[in-house]
Amino acid sequence: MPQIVSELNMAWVAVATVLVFLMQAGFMFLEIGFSRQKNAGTGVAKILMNLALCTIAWWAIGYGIAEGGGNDFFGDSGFFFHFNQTVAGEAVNGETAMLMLYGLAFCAVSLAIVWGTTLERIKFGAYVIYAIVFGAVIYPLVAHAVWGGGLLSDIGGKPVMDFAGSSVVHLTGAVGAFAALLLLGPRKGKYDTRGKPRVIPGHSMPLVGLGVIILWIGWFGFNGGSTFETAGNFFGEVMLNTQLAAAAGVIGASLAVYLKSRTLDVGMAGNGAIAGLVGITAPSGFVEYWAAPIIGLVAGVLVVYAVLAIDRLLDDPVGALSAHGLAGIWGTLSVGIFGSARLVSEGAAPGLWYAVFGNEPFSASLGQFAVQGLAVLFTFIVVFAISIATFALIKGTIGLRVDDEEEEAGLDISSHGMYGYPEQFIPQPEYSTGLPTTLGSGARAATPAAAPMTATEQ
Amino acid sequence: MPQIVSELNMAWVAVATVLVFLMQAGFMFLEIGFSRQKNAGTGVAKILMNLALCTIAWWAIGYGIAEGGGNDFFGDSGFFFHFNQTVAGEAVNGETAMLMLYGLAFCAVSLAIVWGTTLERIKFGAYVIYAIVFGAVIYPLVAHAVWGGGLLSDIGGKPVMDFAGSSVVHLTGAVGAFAALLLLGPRKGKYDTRGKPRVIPGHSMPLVGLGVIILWIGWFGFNGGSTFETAGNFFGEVMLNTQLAAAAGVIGASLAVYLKSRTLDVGMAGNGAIAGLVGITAPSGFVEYWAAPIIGLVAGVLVVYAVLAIDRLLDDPVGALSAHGLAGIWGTLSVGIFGSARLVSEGAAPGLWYAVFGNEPFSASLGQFAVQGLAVLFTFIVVFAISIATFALIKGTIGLRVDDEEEEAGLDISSHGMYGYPEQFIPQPEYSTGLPTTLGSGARAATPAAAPMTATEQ
Amino acid sequence: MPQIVSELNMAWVAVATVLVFLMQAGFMFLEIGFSRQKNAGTGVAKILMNLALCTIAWWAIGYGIAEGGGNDFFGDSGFFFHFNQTVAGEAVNGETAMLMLYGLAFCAVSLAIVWGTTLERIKFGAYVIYAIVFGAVIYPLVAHAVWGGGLLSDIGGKPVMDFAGSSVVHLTGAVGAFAALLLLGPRKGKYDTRGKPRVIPGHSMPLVGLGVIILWIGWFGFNGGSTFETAGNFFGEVMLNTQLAAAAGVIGASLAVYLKSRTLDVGMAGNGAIAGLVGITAPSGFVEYWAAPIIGLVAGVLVVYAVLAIDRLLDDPVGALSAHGLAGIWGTLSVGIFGSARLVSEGAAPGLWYAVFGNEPFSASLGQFAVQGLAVLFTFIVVFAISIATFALIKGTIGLRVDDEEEEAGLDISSHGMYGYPEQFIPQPEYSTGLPTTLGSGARAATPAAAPMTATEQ
Amino acid sequence: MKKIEAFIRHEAFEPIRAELLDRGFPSLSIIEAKGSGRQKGIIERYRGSTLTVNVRPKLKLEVVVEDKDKPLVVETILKHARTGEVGDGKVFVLPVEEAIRIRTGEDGEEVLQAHPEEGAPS
Amino acid sequence: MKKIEAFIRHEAFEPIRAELLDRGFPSLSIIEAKGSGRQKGIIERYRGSTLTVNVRPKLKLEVVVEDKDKPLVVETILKHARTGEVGDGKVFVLPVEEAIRIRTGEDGEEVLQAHPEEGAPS
Amino acid sequence: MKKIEAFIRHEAFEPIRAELLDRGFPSLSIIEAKGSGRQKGIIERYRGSTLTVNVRPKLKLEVVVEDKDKPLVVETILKHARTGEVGDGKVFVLPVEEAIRIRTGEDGEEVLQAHPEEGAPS
Ligand SMILES: Nc1ncnc2c1ncn2[C@@H]1O[C@H](COP(=O)(O)OP(=O)(O)O)[C@@H](O)[C@H]1O
Ligand SMILES: Nc1ncnc2c1ncn2[C@@H]1O[C@H](COP(=O)(O)OP(=O)(O)O)[C@@H](O)[C@H]1O
Ligand SMILES: Nc1ncnc2c1ncn2[C@@H]1O[C@H](COP(=O)(O)OP(=O)(O)O)[C@@H](O)[C@H]1O
Repeated sequence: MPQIVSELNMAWVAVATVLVFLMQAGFMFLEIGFSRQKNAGTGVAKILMNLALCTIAWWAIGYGIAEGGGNDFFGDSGFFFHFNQTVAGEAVNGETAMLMLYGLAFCAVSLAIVWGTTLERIKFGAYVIYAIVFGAVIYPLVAHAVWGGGLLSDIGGKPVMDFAGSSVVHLTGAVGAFAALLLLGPRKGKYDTRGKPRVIPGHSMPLVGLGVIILWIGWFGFNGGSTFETAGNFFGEVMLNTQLAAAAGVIGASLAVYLKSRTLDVGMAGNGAIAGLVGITAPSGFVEYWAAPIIGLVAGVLVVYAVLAIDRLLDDPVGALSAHGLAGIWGTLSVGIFGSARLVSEGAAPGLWYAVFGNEPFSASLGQFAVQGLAVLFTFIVVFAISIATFALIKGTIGLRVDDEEEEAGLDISSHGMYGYPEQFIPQPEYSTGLPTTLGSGARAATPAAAPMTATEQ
Repeated sequence: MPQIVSELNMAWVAVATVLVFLMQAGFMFLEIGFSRQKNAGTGVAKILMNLALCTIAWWAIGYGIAEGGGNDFFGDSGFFFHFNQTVAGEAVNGETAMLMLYGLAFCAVSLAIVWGTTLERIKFGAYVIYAIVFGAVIYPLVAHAVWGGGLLSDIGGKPVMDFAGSSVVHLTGAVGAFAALLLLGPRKGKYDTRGKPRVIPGHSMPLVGLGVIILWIGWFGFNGGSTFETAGNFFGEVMLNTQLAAAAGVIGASLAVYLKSRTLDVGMAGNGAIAGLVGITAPSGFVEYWAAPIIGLVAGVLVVYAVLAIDRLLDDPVGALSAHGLAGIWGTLSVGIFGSARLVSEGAAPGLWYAVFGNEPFSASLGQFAVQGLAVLFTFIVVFAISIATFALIKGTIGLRVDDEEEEAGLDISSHGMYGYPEQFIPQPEYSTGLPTTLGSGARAATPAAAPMTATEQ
Repeated sequence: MPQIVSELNMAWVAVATVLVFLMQAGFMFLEIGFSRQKNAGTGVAKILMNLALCTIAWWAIGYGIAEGGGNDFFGDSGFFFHFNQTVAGEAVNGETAMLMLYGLAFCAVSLAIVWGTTLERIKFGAYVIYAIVFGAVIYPLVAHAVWGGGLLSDIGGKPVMDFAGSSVVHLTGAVGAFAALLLLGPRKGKYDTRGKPRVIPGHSMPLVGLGVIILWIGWFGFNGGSTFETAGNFFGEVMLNTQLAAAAGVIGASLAVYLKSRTLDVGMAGNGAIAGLVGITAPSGFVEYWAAPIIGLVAGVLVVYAVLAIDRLLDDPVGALSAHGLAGIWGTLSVGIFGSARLVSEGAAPGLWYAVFGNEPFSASLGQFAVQGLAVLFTFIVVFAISIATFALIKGTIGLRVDDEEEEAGLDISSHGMYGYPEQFIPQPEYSTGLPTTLGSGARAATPAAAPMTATEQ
Repeated sequence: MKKIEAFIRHEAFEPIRAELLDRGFPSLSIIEAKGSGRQKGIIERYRGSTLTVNVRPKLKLEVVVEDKDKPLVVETILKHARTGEVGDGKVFVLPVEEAIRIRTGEDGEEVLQAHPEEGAPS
Repeated sequence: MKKIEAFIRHEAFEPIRAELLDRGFPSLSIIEAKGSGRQKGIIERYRGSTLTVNVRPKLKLEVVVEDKDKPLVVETILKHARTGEVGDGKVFVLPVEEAIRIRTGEDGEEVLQAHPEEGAPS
Repeated sequence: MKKIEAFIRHEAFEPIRAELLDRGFPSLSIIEAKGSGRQKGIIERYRGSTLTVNVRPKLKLEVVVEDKDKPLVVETILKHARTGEVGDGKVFVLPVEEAIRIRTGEDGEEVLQAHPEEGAPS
């Protein structure tokens, strides 16, 4: 392949990488917008810390496990990624670096999804520990199985088809979120004395909107870049599928929530877009344009009912379990339904649709559908097992959840020492950054003993 | 053309497409920032719903009308865009898909402009209906006429020159906005008993700023991508023109507003940037660098006086009529003034400037100027006619405007069931997501009868 | 070089240009978030006006001085950049335009850094004047010296290595900020009667977070695009270094601040990311992957201690002196420590590390380190001299700082006539955009005499 | 002296303020309040679920006046604050023993007196 | 008539509101306040430095009732607002001379009376 | 007992709070208010047009004290709140019939008394 082709491919991947990293801002604002004001600042510190730790973990270990050749279960080269190294038999060069960075961006997205269920009550330390385990082990194992030539890349000759990661990235994140939630429990006041769920509205729909649009935009890099090349301008087809499904997701969710509550819920419209995008992630490179809106529409309707159903039992403020978990499963399976003969990976069979309405062999399609199901199962088991263990460990050691007083006061003041919107909670600086006397007590207060929540009588 | 060239071209168009889609966030925040807090959330739902419906309408019908070859008035192929289809005689492939998506991004921008005049009082249903008509018919007709080989692509041998859509996209949106406004009327309290306009400030200048910068950034894809190729790095020239005009627009508007009111209005500086960008949209590929700042400066000054003049009669909260309408007209005409011989489309004549100060034949330049004027006229008539009809239909059926109580309460609570900044309007969750008793009434309240505005006596 | 290669290179630079322009939004939100609500709107007007003036100044003069060949000190061609012009002996074409625009984006970033120290008290006029001087002279002189074939491109055979501008861009901005601060003084109430610093919290951590992520994303274009080409996919290596250092910066700063104050400060985590990015800017193209996290970590720790130390004497609300100044110096010097033999510019020597732990000649490495130090010194002297002179001139003429009343009231109302969050400060429009009587006085009030701060008794 | 405390709708404030000013009572204060009474709470919907907010935003008006001016001020408030719908609010009158103008330190009823030039609409 | 002013914790409001409603007192107002007392201020940290905020957010409850109802309302407030920790706040009782319902213009104690149908939980 | 209500500028609060604390009055409340008086409204400009806001942000200070402490507290407020410019605000004194400390339920003047250890600057 002439050098220029590789360079064009990598330039495209570079663009996609930037777009996928941008999604971090999307998740940040989705979470901040769906949190109360007293928990608005912690989301910033969290996203930065997560991205940071995940980056180092991926560079040191994760990348090697995911892409480092090796066996069915994990790669064995590429650790502490550096020059003069061979990864899966190839010498490291600019192209390898670019692809390694692109892989990291995906890992970071998957991790960001995890925290959606944990808002407003988790200990900051939990992010730190889990982020490292996730970036070094959890995500890499799944990525290796499907994309790294591992177990799922060949099941009885049939490969799992997950173009950009409905299950590898999104389901993985959602399962981590599920494990965390089980050990964490709901926010104070989420369920009343009779166990009925109560509404705890987030504080800013505009920020939620910012998050959703950023995610939507980033997805063009997420799916479009997963071609890894520009050959045949195939990325154009992938991007169009992505847009069609996202649109249908918005429509589906808006309709569903309107029918249920007679109002057009802003957050649900956003969840619908995300569900549509998550749904099309796996099939974006394998289905025809007409199938994309169908996949998105189903995902959009699904997310509304799922959010309402789950809310009865589990406290998932941003709807991560529904939008990333269930929509991720649907997306993975939908490849087995709508996969088009001209697009499916070699060895794979077209979707059931073509068997039922076309003349593709039914058995083969069913087999492929089963294989897609296997990917879901595998992802769930592996991720859940390691995640629940990790969170249990955290719970048993440093603790997983802040105490009631801290939760009541909000994570901003209790974990970060300052509210996310300082002036909305404290008197104006004009009269708070006071006189010598104030400073004096300020100084005294610096001792742990006088932490906000433990302020003692004078 | 070697495959790699097409791939590089499409990779560039892909980048531009993403940037143009990003502009949706720009319009969203421009509108949210210029709205009052009680109407902050609806902008999110609107932008999502619009983009969604416009996408489906464009895919099913709009694209075919715009780009599907056909006659002087509309295309006749490419409906329900799919594989194994020929559009305007060419088989659909990755490149077609990419260009189709790029076209959609433009259509969505044009639609987003429409709603600037309708903030804080329009019924959500109006968005739904108009978005479909707009994406399927209105924008495609104009795009076909100028860019799809239609009527305006050859007027007595002279083509209309609108490089990226000062009239096709921006004027079209503004005319739709004008039609909507005529039937909608001003916001409650905008004009006092004597018809004098009152100031109704938006609620967040930082969000306005976010919107402006995002739009500015997106414009590099909007104009730069309209080269559809990288040949001769011409996109570099287009992008530089774009930047120069935007800068001059800010300067022009800031100066003008400062001279008028002795303060440097934040919103006006933003409008100036947008006016400069709208102004340069048509000429960006046809004029020399020295002309760009002139075009932008004029647009910037224009927008300030236009906003103030229009405010006396029409309630246009974001200044869409001025920044997109008048600046769009100015931009389209400016090609007839500054169009450079080395750059104008074949068959077209250079601008009047070169006839007056150079030795280009005056008659030809005047003819070209007239042709540019025709584009403005055509766009206005076509868009206005269909838009006013559509909005009249909406008004006559589901209604175009919310009732007074709903407007007073704000669209967030009345159309979406929740404020955009819940905690700023409702008591803190701690004491609002209350006790069994509360829940009880909450349940009862779920019946339409008990909608917020109709809450009856106990 | 075949045309297609140049086109691919420029397409990549175009992407990078857009990313670097996006950084303007990053700086805007960093500053807005770290300001109090009463100074939230001015940041928007400032960023727009700065970008605008800087653009025109660079087009007219700056670019020529920076890139126009010429002598050791300044270029002498390319003024009023236009077609049919030769710049440094080459005819202007699409490629030149693209690179000229990329250079502008860098200049604008450098200028944006300047204002971090001046928040909440500077006169708007100061922005106007300094922006022109900076874009026309200050930044161009430094850029010419290092990148334009000037003085620092060959010091006794050794070139200064500053890949993307730790000193050319970031230190330059920080030195300007330092000069401004010396003449401006601290905000009212920043230091108590005994000279002890007081805390004046900014108003929105979510906006700070938005700023940080945008900057982080933009940096991929800032460093990655500084390859100016795609050859060997080298941009991939640069981008990976960038990500590794940013991550380490977050970790370093978070650890440091946690150890100092037992809380994980949100703003400091953000400063850490920026410091890491500034630190890696110069070395990103010259060091191995393993060195990047080290460089970032040091920068991250450095920024925390620097912010606290500087706060005792100088009022730098966003920490620009630390994050861009000291981290910029560290980054420039770090090339002399970690520069890798396979990557350093020709004529340059590898870093001290390789002399100490490897067998590179020590003297040569030390020489290179000294050369890097010279760059810092040169930048400081040139920028400081011209900046302090300019600000002194401003102070002596129109004045540099608003009066106490205006500062107390906030720059939004005093310089821009309206608060940045109108509804949070004024009664709701429902009862403020009042009756005829109100309007009457409103009209009367329009006379300068009745400016907010001078409102006289009735 | 009397302190008049009124809980009113936001919309009612501007007309009240304007008329009080015309009648020579430029001095008053307002405070954002929330209240419940006969008027029912607001029903909100969020992500498909329902939430009742039991208090509604109201504006609390506080005016301290001389005894003789009380009826006039109360009547002005009633005039503009009444819509006839539930939620109009209430007016309460409390005794005030002392009033001091901080700027001058002077106290007694005169600090409440309208100043001649304040009679004109501002 | 008496005006009962109580500075309480935010958490205490909903139970108080609910019980007062059950007991036939649907009418009350709340106002966001900040206060200092025996309870110490909040210590905040920002960019590594420390800041003490000397006032804490409190909720001010205002209820005007007939003299005979005062004990009942006060007792209800005490019941739900007491945690035993510093910061529970205080209750003050002030005399009210007059009360007028804006909607109807009627005045006197009856405007404070609970209306039969208001007895039921809303 | 007396309730002292003062409308002051925001800047004046911290010195008042600090001195009251030193003098043994740690307990007080503040509420954000807006007011109009002799001081003129704020002129704002938006998109080239003008808008007058007729009320300015003020801070309302509320302190309940024993009768004997009233003069001392009032004087402290005047001392720090006076700038001599219009807009300094006013102080009003209202009678209070009862005061109860929620935490303990105890009532009467003693709940207002400064506690020895509260005498020291906090
Ligand atoms: N007894 C009271 N004590 C305190 N505030 C009251 C009282 N009665 C009414 N309010 C205030 O007046 C507002 C309107 O009262 P409401 O009873 O709804 O109107 P109406 O009296 O016209 O039926 C309430 O929201 C509350 O803020
Ligand atoms: N004398 C007072 N005047 C005004 N407000 C008071 C007074 N005493 C207490 N408060 C209010 O009550 C709140 C709680 O008082 P505090 O003394 O902290 O609780 P406790 O009385 O249980 O020790 C204070 O924050 C303040 O808002
Ligand atoms: N009679 C009053 N009733 C209620 N509030 C008042 C009264 N007089 C003054 N105020 C409050 O005091 C503030 C300052 O009053 P103003 O008359 O402007 O100052 P000064 O008394 O020094 O002229 C006003 O904004 C208002 O909030």
